[in-house]
Amino acid sequence: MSIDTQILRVALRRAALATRLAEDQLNKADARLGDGDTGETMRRLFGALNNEMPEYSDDIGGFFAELAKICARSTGSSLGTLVTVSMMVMAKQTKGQTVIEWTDLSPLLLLVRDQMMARGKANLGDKTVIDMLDGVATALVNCDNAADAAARSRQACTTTLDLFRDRENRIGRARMFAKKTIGQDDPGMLALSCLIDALSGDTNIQASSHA
Amino acid sequence: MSIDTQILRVALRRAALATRLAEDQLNKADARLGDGDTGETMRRLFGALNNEMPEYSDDIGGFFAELAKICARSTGSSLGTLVTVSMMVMAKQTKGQTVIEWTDLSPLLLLVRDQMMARGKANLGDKTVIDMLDGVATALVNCDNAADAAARSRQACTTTLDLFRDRENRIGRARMFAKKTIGQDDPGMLALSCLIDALSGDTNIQASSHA
Amino acid sequence: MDKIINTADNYVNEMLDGLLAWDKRLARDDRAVFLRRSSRPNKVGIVSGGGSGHFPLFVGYTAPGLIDACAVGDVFAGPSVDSCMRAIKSADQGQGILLLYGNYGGDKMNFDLASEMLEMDGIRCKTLLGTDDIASAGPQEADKRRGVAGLVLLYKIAGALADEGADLDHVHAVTAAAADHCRTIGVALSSCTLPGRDAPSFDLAAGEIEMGMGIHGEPGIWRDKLKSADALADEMVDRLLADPVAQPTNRVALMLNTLGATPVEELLIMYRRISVLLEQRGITIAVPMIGPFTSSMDMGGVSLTLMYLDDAREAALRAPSDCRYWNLGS
Amino acid sequence: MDKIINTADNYVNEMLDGLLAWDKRLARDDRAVFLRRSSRPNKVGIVSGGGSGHFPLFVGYTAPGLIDACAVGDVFAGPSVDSCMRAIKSADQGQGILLLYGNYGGDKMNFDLASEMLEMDGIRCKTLLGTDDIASAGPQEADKRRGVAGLVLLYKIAGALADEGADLDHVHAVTAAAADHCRTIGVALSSCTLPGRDAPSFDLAAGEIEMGMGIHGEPGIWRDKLKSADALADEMVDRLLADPVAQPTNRVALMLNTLGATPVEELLIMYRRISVLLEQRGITIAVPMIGPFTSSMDMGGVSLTLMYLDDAREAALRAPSDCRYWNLGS
Ligand SMILES: Nc1ncnc2c1ncn2[C@@H]1O[C@H](COP(=O)(O)OP(=O)(O)O)[C@@H](O)[C@H]1O
Ligand SMILES: Nc1ncnc2c1ncn2[C@@H]1O[C@H](COP(=O)(O)OP(=O)(O)O)[C@@H](O)[C@H]1O
Ligand SMILES: [Mg+2]
Ligand SMILES: [Mg+2]
Ligand SMILES: [Mg+2]
Ligand SMILES: [Mg+2]
Repeated sequence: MSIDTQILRVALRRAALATRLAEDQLNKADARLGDGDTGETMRRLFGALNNEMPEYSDDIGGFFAELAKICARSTGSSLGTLVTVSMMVMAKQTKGQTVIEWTDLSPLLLLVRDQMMARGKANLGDKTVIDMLDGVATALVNCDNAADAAARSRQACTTTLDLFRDRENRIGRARMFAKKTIGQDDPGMLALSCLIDALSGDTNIQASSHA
Repeated sequence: MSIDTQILRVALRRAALATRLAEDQLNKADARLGDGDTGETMRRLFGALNNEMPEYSDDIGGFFAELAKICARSTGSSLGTLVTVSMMVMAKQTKGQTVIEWTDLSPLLLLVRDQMMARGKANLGDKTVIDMLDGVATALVNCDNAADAAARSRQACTTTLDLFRDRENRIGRARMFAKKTIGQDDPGMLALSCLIDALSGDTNIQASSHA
Repeated sequence: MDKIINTADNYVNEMLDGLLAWDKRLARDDRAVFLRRSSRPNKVGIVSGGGSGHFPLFVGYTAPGLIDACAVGDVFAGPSVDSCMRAIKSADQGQGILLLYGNYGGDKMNFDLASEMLEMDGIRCKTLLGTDDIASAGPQEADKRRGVAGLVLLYKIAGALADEGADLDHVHAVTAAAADHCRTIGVALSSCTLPGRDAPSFDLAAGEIEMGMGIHGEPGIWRDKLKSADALADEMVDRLLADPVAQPTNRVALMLNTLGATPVEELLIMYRRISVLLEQRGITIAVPMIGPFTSSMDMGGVSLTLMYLDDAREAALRAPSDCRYWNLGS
Repeated sequence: MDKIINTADNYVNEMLDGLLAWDKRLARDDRAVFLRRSSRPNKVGIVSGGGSGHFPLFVGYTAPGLIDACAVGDVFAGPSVDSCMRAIKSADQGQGILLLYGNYGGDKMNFDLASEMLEMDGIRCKTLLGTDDIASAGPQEADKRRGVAGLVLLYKIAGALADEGADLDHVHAVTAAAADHCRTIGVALSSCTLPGRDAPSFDLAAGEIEMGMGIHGEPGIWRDKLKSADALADEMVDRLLADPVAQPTNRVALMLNTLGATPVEELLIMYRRISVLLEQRGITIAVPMIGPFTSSMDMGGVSLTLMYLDDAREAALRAPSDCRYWNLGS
């Protein structure tokens, strides 16, 4: 089975639920280094995506394009805008497709990563959400099924968080706290890890998060 | 011996010292019922009178007139203005005199009391500084020497405070707290009592409070 | 909250020094601040005064088209008798003086003393007291009410009339009618701290508010949990409109004022509701003013003022003036 | 401190509703606010934007003679890409758009994305970033500095030029030169609290201040005991004057701004000293502005901005405009 809009819709519902549950944890992580709003940012953004979920259609590119528009309207935070960028890249890359093969996921995410770097003026190693995306995208190279993708990306999250924890943040608000960031997880990395945790759960369980 | 400007000058120095020492206590008393500034008001006012003490002259009326001017310039609080009024009345009443006989003190203070009532639109029994003045002035009827005046006025302070403590304030900011004022000494009454305590001390000890 | 001061005792004098360094139109005679040049010759003088700590009230309104002179007291204390006299003298052009200030015992004592003393010099004063705070006494005791933000509207009206050349009795009469049609209610969210003190002036726990509290922390109507912006707006509008006036009209001036620490953004959130409420009742907000007009230093909270307008009042509010703190915008 | 809101999530939208109910010159396209009528036909559009919580910055300066449109973000968050696009479109009269906002990563990402997308529609945008906060990076890294209150002066200059009919390149060039000659430093006395949170954004103990802290609580230069008003004024003036600019002049615009809870009276106490310090150095304060221009909700503290003036800048600052928050007074 490959990825279709049906799976993506379920994923969005899960993401909305996950960010709601993780709001406090992410705010706290951001409060230690930044302005304490990563959780709120993510909860609002995925809440909006979920609430304004586009009508069903099997056009993946169109689906991402709609999501990109919702993002562009709903968020102004750095991390939120990077999510917007990711939606835009996905929309462009999957234009005309009704499925994404699992094996295509890694190259797609690497493209997203590059666009994010260009937009955010960030480099790999700056300890941002982009490093997490890089870890996950790299781990997914040649992965060809959902179960494997779930396992690999979860593993990548843990590894990447561990790898960066004791480094300094070099971008965003956290940059100014430099030394204080050592020993702390980057809130953007944590946010992506929460999302992946949620998305890589048992896909048979339909998240009932529309409330 | 009667009251001359020399005695009044010493009295002023003592008053300045006494109000400085009593500042906190008076502020706290006012904070319970009013705006917490009675101590500051008195410290500033008597500080100004002490610092700007007129050149020596034996003209009592002139001395009070100068003090009235300093008061008029230095204070705007209710209690401060009542002090201003008292100086004005004293200036008018002692015009041309070089001494005040002890026996004249009581009628003088009763006149001051009446003018204060007119200005403050307050009645006897409202639990204000005026009741304290009334108590003291009444106690001084027919008193003819310093030692007796000291003893009588100190006694009057204690009696008056005791008498009014469990009544309600009916004027000024404290009026609005009505019930809450029961059991509390009125800050203006307390202030006058502190002054009298200081003034009625051993008159041989020159208060060295000019610093 | 911490304060940027040198010493508490110099707070007012240094503040005035700064004000005069900034606004070259002003001059100072000790604790009286006045306009160097009158906005017109032979006009009735408009004089106000009051305690410091409420900037721009009182002294900030010393400007062409509003008040001519202001007696400046210590923080939350009345102006001294001397400064009242100086303010009156500096505004005197032989046409009499309107003394226009808030109804506080000390202030009244001092202005009365001052004006009586100056009457001997032939200066004629008439007094008008701001009594707009409906929380400070009931309608039957309206003359006991304190004056708060509504005073600013009275300044503008009196100033406009004096600038038009009206005589003292007329300035007084029109402004008095305006005062009779002006109502304010405030709500406090947190206390201010006086310069030099280490504790707030009064206790108001986080999450707790006091409806009707005065600008010095005078007790209000109720103290309870914080409510929503809309609920507060509803109650404040209801209370204002319920308070009787002689001739209510369906055009009002509205002043939504922050007491200090409450940001203007929150005023705008309230205004959203207030504007709808008044519209529902058929009342037009002809003169809407939102911002910092009357403060209590760093106190949190807002006040809402309504003045029912007739043609004379509306024209006076719209008359030209040149004060930073009076800005109708559009 | 407690907040008068309905819900935190509605804070910004309801604030905008209130603003538009108040100021009938404004219209709104979702989170973009713009002037219904341009101050002149065929002018360069001046567009800004940024997070909420800084009122009157940014949206309060949407007024004739300043900015034409503003993209409004959530509290302390950048404006969305969509609102940037809407703001740009609403200000477009075919003469190009100056994007004039503060140098913050998120804001820049969003305006860049928006303007690139609109370039395809033929709208030409040039960007100028406010970078006046000298505490946020050293002079060698001046392009990394954040933009704070100085932006207001840039609005006025860009707006005046656009109103005179200057083309985009000229508006950009003059405003860029002004930005190069504009410096701000702030000091924080207490934290603000974001709507919906129960704790302040950052910790700053009573009696403790932070020199150079940013308007969102970004770390500053030092944190220590509160100093006197004069000592703070001395340090802030020294730091500003020590920071190199290409062409310093002896005439400046000065903006002394409260971050929120600090009363204007304390600004005046500081101004008393600042005016003397500048005079001693032979510098004339040609344009003195004191008040609330750029806030951080209920944060305590002040910022001081200096802009070295040449004739073009001074004329632009004095050009007519109609904004409540831009008031030179006299
Ligand atoms: N320029 C950037 N490039 C890459 N990632 C960034 C950048 N700025 C912020 N981030 C990521 O976003 C996270 C912060 O997100 P959030 O708190 O929502 O944004 P904000 O900083 O606007 O409050 C950071 O932890 C970091 O991972
Ligand atoms: N109208 C009045 N008549 C008589 N006494 C008054 C009046 N108003 C105030 N007082 C006295 O002054 C005291 C308060 O003094 P103070 O705190 O200095 O003044 P303020 O109320 O202006 O802060 C009261 O306790 C009362 O004794
Ligand atoms: Mg953040
Ligand atoms: Mg008191
Ligand atoms: Mg007092
Ligand atoms: Mg943020």
